[in-house]
Amino acid sequence: MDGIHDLGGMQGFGPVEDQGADEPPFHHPWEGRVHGMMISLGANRALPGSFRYAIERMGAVQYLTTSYYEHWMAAIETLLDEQGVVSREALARRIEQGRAEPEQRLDPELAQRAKTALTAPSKRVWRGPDHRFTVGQKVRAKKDATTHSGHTRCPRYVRDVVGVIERLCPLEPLPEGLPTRDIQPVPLYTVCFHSHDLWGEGAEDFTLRIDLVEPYLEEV
Amino acid sequence: MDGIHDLGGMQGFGPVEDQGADEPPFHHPWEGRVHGMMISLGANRALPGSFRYAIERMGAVQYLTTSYYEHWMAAIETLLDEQGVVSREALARRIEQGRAEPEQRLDPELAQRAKTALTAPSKRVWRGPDHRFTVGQKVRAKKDATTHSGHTRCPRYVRDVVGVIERLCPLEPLPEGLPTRDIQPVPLYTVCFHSHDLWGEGAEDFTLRIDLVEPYLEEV
Amino acid sequence: MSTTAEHDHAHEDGTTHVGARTKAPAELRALALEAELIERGLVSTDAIDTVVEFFQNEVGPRNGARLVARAWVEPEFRGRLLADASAAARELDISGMEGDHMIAVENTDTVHNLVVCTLCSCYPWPVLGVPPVWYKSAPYRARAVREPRGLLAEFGLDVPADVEVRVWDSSAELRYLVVPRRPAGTDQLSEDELAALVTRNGMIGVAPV
Amino acid sequence: MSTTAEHDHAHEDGTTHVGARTKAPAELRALALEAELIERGLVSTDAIDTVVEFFQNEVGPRNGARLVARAWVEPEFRGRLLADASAAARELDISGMEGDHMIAVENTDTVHNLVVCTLCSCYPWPVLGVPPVWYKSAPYRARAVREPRGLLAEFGLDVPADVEVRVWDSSAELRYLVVPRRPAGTDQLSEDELAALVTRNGMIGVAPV
Repeated sequence: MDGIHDLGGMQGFGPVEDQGADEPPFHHPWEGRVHGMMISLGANRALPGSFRYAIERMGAVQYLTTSYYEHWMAAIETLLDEQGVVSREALARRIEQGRAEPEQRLDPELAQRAKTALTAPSKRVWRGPDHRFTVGQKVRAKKDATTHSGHTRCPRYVRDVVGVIERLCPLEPLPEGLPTRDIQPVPLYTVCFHSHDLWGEGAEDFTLRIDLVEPYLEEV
Repeated sequence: MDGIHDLGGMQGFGPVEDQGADEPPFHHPWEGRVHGMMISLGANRALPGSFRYAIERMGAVQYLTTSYYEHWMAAIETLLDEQGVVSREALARRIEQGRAEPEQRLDPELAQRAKTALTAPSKRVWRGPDHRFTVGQKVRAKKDATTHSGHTRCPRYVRDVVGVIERLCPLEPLPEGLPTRDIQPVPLYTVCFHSHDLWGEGAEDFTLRIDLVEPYLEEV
Repeated sequence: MSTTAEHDHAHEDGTTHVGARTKAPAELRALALEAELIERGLVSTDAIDTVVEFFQNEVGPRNGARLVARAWVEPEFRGRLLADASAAARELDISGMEGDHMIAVENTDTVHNLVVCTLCSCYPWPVLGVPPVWYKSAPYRARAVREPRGLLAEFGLDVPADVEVRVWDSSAELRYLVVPRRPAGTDQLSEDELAALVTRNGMIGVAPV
Repeated sequence: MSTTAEHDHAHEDGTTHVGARTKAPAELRALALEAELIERGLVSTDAIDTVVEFFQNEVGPRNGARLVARAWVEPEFRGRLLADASAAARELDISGMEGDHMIAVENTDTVHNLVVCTLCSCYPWPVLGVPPVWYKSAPYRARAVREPRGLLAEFGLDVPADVEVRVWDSSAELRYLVVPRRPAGTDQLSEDELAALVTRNGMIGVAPV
C-alpha cells in the first residue's frame, strides 16, 4: 500500500535531529520491554504474519504522531488480536481494571533462545527460481508492483523508473505473500538508479541502490 | 514541493466521514472569522504571495493534525509575518498579555468590497502565449514539473504519466511564480488520464481529468 | 463587539460556546489575529461579519440546485450551462469568487462524474458555498483519484462497471459542478420542487441526485 | 518483579522514571501487554531482560568499529569484509539477527555511501545495535533518497561535486554498513585506537569517520 510509511522523497518533514553519540538504545524502559517482547514472541514462534505490514496498517496520522516503539507495540497488538491470541479488548480491560503490572515469570530456556536468535548466524537459504535478469541489464520497476492495498517493499519513488541491475542477491520470500504466510522465494537484485531518473533533471546529482525482488521488475 | 498536501492516491487515511446535509458552513465561530479575515485582507490587497504555498509549508505532521481553517490561519500568519505586517511574536505577545479580544472597528466601505469580491463576476483575462498543444494530442506530465522545493500544482500522481489533451482553457498564471509574485500567464489544459496509466493495471477502471498548465506538459 | 460575550452572541453557530474559559488554541489565535488586524486597520468587524453572514445565509448548495433544476426543465438552459456554467449561473444572478470559470459536467447513462481537489480543497463557492469537512479531509482527497468506485460504494452509490467513472481533480482555477441525472418519476414536479431534490453531495458526485 | 518499584529498578535506563503516577499511555500499554503475555506464558521476564541487556550493553557501534579498524589495518580482511561482511564479522564473533546478509560499502576518494531504510528502519543490529531516533525519523527517511547532499551538509559533511553520492535504501533483507575512509595521520595508531575513532554516524554515512 502507498501508505505514509513510504516516505522516500516526501518533503515538508523538517530537519533531521541527531541526539548525538550518547543517545541510549532505549529512551524509556518500556521501549526496551517492547523490543524484548517482540524478540521473545518471535523465539516462541508466537508472532506470525507480517510485522511490517501490521505497522503499515496503523493509519497515517497515528503513524506520524507516534514513535518507533509505539509502531512496534501497535503491530504486536494487531497481530496478536488478529490471531485471536490476545484481543484488544483484553488489553483495554486490563488497563481499566488496574492489572497492568506484569508478574515475574522466569523461563531460562526461552531467555536462551531469545539470546541465540539475537546472536547466532542463521543458515536459512531460500530455494526457488533462477535469476532471470543479469548484471548490467536495464530494468524498470513496475508501475503496479504493488497490489494496491497490501504489503509491498517496492517504494513508490522507484516505480516506473528505469535502473540497472547491479548485483544478483540470494532469494527472499516475496513480501506480498508474508501477511498471509504464503512463502514464495523469489530472486532479489540490487538495482542502481540515477537521481535524475528518479526525481527529474532538476534534482541533486547522486546514485541510489535499492534491493528489489524480481516480480517488481520488468525488462526495458 | 512533494508535501503531505499532495494526497492524491495515498492510502491508509481511513474512511471518509460525511456529517450529513445539515453540516454548518463553519463548525466554530472562529472559523467564520478566519474566512472573513482572509476575504477582507484580500479585498484590502493586504495578503499578497501564495496563500496555498503558505499552507503547503506548514510541515507534514502539523498539516495532518489540524483542520482546514487552522491551515488558513497558519497561512495568514505566515504571509503577514513574511511581509513584516504582523510578526508571529506580536501575535504570541498579544495572547500572552491577554489582549486577544478584538475591538470593534467598522468600515462599511471595506465590508462592501468584501461582499463584492464574494459575489461579483471577475472580468480578469490573462494574455500570453498561444496554446502549443491541441485537443486529442498525447502529452506526458513532466517528471520534474515541480521545482523540487517550491510551489506547484502538478500533483505527484500524474507525473511521468501519459494522457490526452481534452480541452484548451483560458491562460492562468504559472503557479510556480506566485510565491514571489512573478506573474507569468501560461496556457492551461484539461488533460485526460486513464486509471491504469496512473496506478497500474491492477487499479480500478476509471478516467481522470485534471487541469495542468503547459509548462507541466511535454510531447510524447 | 468589544467583549467576548458580544462576540459570542454575534457569531454563535450553535456548535461551540466561545468564552475565556473554553478557548481552544485555535480560537485564541483567531481572536488575537483579528484584534491585531483590527488595530492596524487591515480588516473591519463589519467586513468579517459580512463574509460570515454570506456563507451562513446567502450562498450554498441551493444555488447549484437551482441551476440543475433549470437545466432539467429547460433544454436550452442545459446547453448553455454545459457550454459555460459561469455565464449560465449569471442568468440566475449567481456569480462571485471561486466561480468565475465554472464547468458543469453532466451525469448520463454512461458517465458518472466525481469532483475532488487533491492538493487543497478547491470548490465552486457561488453554487455550493463552503465545502463540507469530508470534502476537505485527507481520506477523500487521497482516495477519490485512486479508488473512486470503492469510495462511491461507501457513499451508497454503486456505479455499474459499464458506466465510466470520470474524476475531476480541480488543480487549477477551473471549478467543477456535477449535474446529476434527473430522477425517474419527476415529470410532474415544478422547477422549485425539482431543485429541492438536488443535494450538495449530488453536485459533488457522491450521491445520485 | 511483581511491583512497579521493582520493575523500575530492574529496567531503569536513566532517562525516565516509570511509576504509577507518571505512566504515559504508551508505558501503560506496554505494561499491560507484558502482563498479559506473561500470564499466557508467551514471554518471560528473563527473556525480555536478556534482550534489553543485550542492546544496552552487549551490542552497538563498537562492533562495527572493530570491523572497520581491522579492515583499515589488514588489507586481506578488508577484502573479505567487502566480499561478504557477515562472514568477515563472524571472524570477530559478530553475528545475529538483522545481520545475516550484511554488505559493507566502502567510502573512497570518488564515492561516498549513505544508508537509509525509507519504508521502515532496517539497520544491521549486530554491528550497530539499535538505530538512533534520527535514523528512524520521517525527515531522514524522506530526504536521504531525494536530497542526500543537502542532508549531509546539514550533518556538517560537504561532499565535493566530483564525488559520487551513493545512497543505499535497504528495502529487502540485506543490511548495509559503511566503511569510512581512514583519516589522514593515523599511521601510528593501533587497531584499538583506530576503532575508537569510528562513529555510528560514520558507519551510516552521515559523518566522515
